[in-house]
Amino acid sequence: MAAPALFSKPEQGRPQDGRPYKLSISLRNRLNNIAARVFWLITLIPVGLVIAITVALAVRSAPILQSHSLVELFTGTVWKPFGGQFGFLPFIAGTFWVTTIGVILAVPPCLLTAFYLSEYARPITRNIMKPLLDVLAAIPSVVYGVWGMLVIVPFVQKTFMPWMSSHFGFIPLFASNQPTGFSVISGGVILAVMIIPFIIAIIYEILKTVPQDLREASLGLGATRWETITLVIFPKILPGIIAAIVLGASRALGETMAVLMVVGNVPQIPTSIFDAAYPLPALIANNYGEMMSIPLFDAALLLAAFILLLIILTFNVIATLVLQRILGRRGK
Amino acid sequence: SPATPKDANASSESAPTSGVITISGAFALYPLMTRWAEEYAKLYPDIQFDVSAGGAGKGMTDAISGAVDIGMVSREIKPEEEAQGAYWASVTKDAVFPVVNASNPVLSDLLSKGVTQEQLIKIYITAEITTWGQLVGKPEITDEIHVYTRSDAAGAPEMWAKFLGNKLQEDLLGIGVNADPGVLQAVISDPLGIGYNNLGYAYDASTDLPAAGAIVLPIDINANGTADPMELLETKTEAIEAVATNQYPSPPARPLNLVTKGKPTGITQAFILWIIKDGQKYVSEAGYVALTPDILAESLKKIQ
Amino acid sequence: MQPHIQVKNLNVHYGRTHVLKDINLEILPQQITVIMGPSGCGKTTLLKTLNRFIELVDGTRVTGQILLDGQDIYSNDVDVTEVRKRIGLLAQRPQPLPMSIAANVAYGMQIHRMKSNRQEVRKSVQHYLEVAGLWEEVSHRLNDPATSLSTGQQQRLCLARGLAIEPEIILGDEPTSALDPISSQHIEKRLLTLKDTYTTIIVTHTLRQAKRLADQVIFMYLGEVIEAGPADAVFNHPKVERTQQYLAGLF
Amino acid sequence: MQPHIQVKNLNVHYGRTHVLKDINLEILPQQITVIMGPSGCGKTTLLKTLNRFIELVDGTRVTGQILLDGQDIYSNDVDVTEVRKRIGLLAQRPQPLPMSIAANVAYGMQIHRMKSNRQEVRKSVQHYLEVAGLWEEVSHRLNDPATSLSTGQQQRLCLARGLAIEPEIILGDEPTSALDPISSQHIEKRLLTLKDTYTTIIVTHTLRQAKRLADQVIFMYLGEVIEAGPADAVFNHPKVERTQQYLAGLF
Amino acid sequence: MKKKIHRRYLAEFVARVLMIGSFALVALILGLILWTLIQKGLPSLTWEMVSQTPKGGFYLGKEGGILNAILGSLYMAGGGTLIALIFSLPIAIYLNTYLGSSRWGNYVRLVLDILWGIPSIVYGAFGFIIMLSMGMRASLLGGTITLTLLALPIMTRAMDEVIRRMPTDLSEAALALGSTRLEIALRVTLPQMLPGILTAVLLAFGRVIGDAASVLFTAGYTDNIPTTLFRPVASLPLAVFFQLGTPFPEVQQRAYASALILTILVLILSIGSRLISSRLNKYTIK
Ligand SMILES: Nc1ncnc2c1ncn2[C@@H]1O[C@H](COP(=O)(O)OP(=O)(O)OP(=O)(O)O)[C@@H](O)[C@H]1O
Ligand SMILES: Nc1ncnc2c1ncn2[C@@H]1O[C@H](COP(=O)(O)OP(=O)(O)OP(=O)(O)O)[C@@H](O)[C@H]1O
Ligand SMILES: [Mg+2]
Ligand SMILES: [Mg+2]
Repeated sequence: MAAPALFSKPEQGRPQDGRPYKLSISLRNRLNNIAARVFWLITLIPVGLVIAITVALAVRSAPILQSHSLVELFTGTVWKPFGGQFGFLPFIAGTFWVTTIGVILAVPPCLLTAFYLSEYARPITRNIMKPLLDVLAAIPSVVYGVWGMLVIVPFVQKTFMPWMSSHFGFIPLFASNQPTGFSVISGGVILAVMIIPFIIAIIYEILKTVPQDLREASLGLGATRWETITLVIFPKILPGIIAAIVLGASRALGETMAVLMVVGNVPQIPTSIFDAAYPLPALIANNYGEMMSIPLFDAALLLAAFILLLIILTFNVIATLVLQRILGRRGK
Repeated sequence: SPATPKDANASSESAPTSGVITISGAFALYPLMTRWAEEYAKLYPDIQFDVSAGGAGKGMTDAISGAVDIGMVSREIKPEEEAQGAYWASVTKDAVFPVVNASNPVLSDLLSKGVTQEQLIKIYITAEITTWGQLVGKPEITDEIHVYTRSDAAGAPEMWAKFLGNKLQEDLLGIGVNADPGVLQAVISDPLGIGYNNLGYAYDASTDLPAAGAIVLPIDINANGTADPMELLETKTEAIEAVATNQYPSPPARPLNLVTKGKPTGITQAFILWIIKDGQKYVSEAGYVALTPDILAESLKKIQ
Repeated sequence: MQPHIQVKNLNVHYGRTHVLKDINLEILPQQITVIMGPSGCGKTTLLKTLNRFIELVDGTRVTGQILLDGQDIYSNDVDVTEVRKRIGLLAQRPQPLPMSIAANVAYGMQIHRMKSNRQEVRKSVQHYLEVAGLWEEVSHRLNDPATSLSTGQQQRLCLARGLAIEPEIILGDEPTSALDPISSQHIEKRLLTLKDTYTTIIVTHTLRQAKRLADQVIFMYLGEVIEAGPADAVFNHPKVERTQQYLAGLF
Repeated sequence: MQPHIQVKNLNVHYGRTHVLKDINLEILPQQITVIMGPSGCGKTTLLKTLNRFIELVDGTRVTGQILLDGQDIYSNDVDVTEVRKRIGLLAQRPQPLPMSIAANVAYGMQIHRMKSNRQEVRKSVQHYLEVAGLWEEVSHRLNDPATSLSTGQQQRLCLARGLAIEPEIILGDEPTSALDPISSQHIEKRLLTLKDTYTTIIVTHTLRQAKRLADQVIFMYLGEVIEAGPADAVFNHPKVERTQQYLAGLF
Repeated sequence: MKKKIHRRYLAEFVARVLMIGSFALVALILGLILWTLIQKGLPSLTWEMVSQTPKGGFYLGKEGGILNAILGSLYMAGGGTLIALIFSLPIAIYLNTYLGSSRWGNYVRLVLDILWGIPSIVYGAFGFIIMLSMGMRASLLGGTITLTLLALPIMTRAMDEVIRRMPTDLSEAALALGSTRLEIALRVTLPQMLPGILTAVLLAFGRVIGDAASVLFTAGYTDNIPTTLFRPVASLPLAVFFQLGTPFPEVQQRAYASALILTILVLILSIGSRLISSRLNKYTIK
């Protein structure tokens, strides 16, 4: 029997021993290979974009790097650009505080809500909730900001802060040095609210990819749903959960308008959650109008963007390493 | 088909009467500009306008970089900007007023005495006055002053800082709140708050009184220890009057400017001229302060 | 003898498909009941109804009663978890949990806190792996992921895991379908020894296996129970023509 | 006869585990080769090596050669898709694709553009469902999702789907394990009729099935081929002791 | 068999309470925000709002609507999302179907995560610089491209995380039939993961239709209805932003009405597309 060659040769397209005509495998493969190449090229777009943005930011922030030392920029605490003082530490600290609080506040309810929606809720609850989450992800930041000013800031100022500082005021973290409600905690709450729809939606979809058989395997052994979630489903999708949280946190790092409307924008290093702070994106947004008209100021703001980029990069690399750690340990 | 000007006073006859004018910049001028644009488009239907807000700095940047034809700038033009080709004309006037909460603990003292520029400096720049008691000379009142300032770079804080001893916005103390409505909102909801707002925000256009929940703090301009009637700007009308007649100090009062890259030409020039001449009649209707004739004349000279 | 499980007028619909029709059954304790019937006749559905797995499938409708020691397991105040612990189901498609081999077996014991210390758990894991005839093959790699087992090994693992929670009733959905005859027989022997402690229901396609195991036999066809009774009677003197044909059709 | 597939010095490792050891085989065309051996001995692994599925598992290492008509299928310039089309694998666990029952069968025909119009595709779908003995059960619900089938039905669906791409070589990994005897026999008959067109390799645990089908038999044990040869010889005069034991162990 | 008090059931109970609690919390916050919008925006939500462009006195509290912004947003966000989809689907597929867990794949993921974290204002400024250097002015085209870049990372990563978890059995089943990877991607992965992909698209759409900062730089604003790709174009978030920034309470109310319109748009789109997908969804493997 003269079998057709395995190698992709053009003759493959011809009808063989009376069998019906087929599209030659080599053609389909060529399509597949072309697709692979095109897809690969497309992945270059985001890579190129990041490189372009990095280079652009680096070039445009170069002037300030020439006139000020890195140490001075990163450890300085005074921000008087027109007085020639560019201390970025308060902004870095502000970014760190607000994002951390936002993520800490967002993650537990997100996880629980996603689990609830996917494992417990009736279909009708799900079908109502999902479009609402889409909507929540779409509301403009300014609206969140205004909402924060109308609801969160007064709540923090009049209810939450007095209560906390009268009970826990001795802890510096809860001291009320700046009793206006425009604070790290208000910014954190707004951020949490803003990233919630993203985290829930992604975790929910990941939960949906867990095969039903797996749930049945656990439930069949008499496990409760909660045990099934914590012992079987959670470990299985942990990488996905971490990815979802990292995505949420990245979003939080970059969120601008809503935060800046409630966070107080005082270039200081906060020591309490009721202190005002000044995150990097807020710095950029507050002054973007003045960008480009004054060269050194322009460079300083783009340096802020550059620093933010570095923070996001560091954060993501750490998250990736942690993830690999977890996966590695599990592999054993 | 070239449109025939319906207005006999139409400026330069040779100017083309069709095209697109793009404008961006200060929020303070945005509502008025859309009004001007509409009126002008009624005269010259073939001229189209793209008007966008975004802040004074954005207007300046856009104008200098040629991204728009006209930038709206609600502050003074800096030398660096002039060096980059910024060319401007003043078209109307605005002013910044200090505001406090209507249930301020020492409200009656404040209204009777007013605050001096000196005291404001001690609140906003040097932090020597930190309680309302200190401010009105009643040390037994220890309520802290909650100072609010603008977080975004804009004309109002710049003028306010300039008023407080020729300082810069970065020297102003206080919690930074975004935009005029933000500062107003912060003051309205905080009985111990003090802030500053542009004319249109400090006063409510429909009632002629200060915005609900807020009080415009009289500035003791002549530093005689009492708020004289002309310093006590209880209605918007009075405030406009004080600003228009230069009784209210400048800064914090200042002209609002239109910036072009180099001296305007063609339809842009024609439009700005129209604003300076015929456009002025819409200024007070929209709640802005008209310029004094001498400044208007100066603007006219710069553009023509 | 008091029946351990009573099924009364059971009807199950998947959406519009009527899958189980008017099932009435009595499952006797300490006996092995074998369910037979052509592929697609509703055997798995019946087993899933017995431990309330059926309600996990969207769009199913169950009517009728299933009484476990006289209590309706579908009544509202019944605790599903408890039902599932008492009625252990060995699924047709073995599905290892995403953990190590040992942890798979220990899983049930741990959630039910059946063992007081690790030592005991370890002993039990070994015991049940031996019962399932898997111990020798995996004793040196207990910490490997359970997914790295062959299909037949996974099936035995699921058996070990299911027996480890010491259910009262074991539902086995073709528990030896992926096994070679020697492993199968090992398990059959175990099932026979365990018979006195458990009530066992097994689905199988192998007539020989059925004959070796069955005390009671249930024949299903197109969603109906067409014949049920003691093994001897059903195998040797089937009353219903279908059953006769089915039995004859083998070999 | 020229062997259709030649396996030379094949060794497969999963990580550190040595799963297939020095396998040497010749698979003859137009014959049914049956692979037998205890659970976990490496049968699935061997089949997966034959159609290069093994490389989808992380951390596997394959050495040795597998020649299909004299060509090494692991050589670099070989087109894997072509290999997999020519060597169809029916997996041990039936896995329906996320589409309707009919679409599952049509899928292969469509991607390979084997039919020129819908009419023909529909006819072929019916044909192969009949071959797998599933047509009657599903003809009224061809557009239902394939997941709504019972396990045995899914297995037959996968069989229909696998035959529909008309591979040269069929690898069947216990293709009737979830089926009742009547359905199994239906499929066995088909395999026997198709024998002249295809080269068939079947893994089975049922000795009777093996005897009914096999032209050639391969016995595996702990990753090694311990005996291979014509069915008659191996079943009736096994040379190796293990094989004798294994055959004797069955009843 | 009756429910008993037991540590395990207590844990289950507590967990359930916590879950329902946080669900209620999330729903409450959601409701609160929507309620604020409805309460403040509904009174000024008129047919005029959605059917007309702003007249000159619109920002002074006079007549007109925001049709320009509604259309502009739909053009830009719709276009941006579609273009982003054209790119992100291949990337997500490439990362999973073709690459598996390779190093390059992880770099691309890292890069996407970084892009996702960059504030939109930086995209705006970046786009602005580029447009300036090319002599372009703020325009529909510029805005659409910027929104595409903004949508790309979240859409791709969200899809990627979902597709990543597709059971390998499924792709193996298709591979065994001689499918190429492209065929698996198009005919198996896409249908199976459709709900997840849809969620990713909707999340990205929401993100870009609600973003003000990037379009402020690149699309500008105008009171006219967009006619060509090269003129500035209005957008809803900027309309909200500008209206909130005016001193007139009635105009500020309109800002809420505008936000409400945006919300309703997204809601309609979300419900509609989810309905369609649940139709197609019947075949997914659970
Ligand atoms: N991914 C893997 N990693 C490590 N070991 C594996 C992996 N897959 C299979 N094995 C081991 O390789 C051996 C052979 O597995 P294989 O699946 O080929 O067995 P089999 O003969 O098909 O058995 P069965 O009849 O139970 O299906 C088994 O011992 C199994 O535990
Ligand atoms: N989710 C479902 N939706 C609709 N029909 C279903 C569903 N699951 C099963 N069915 C149908 O119900 C019938 C009974 O299925 P069941 O799985 O109980 O059969 P079975 O007797 O276990 O068969 P097998 O021996 O093949 O496993 C079958 O015809 C099947 O197609
Ligand atoms: Mg079944
Ligand atoms: Mg196997």
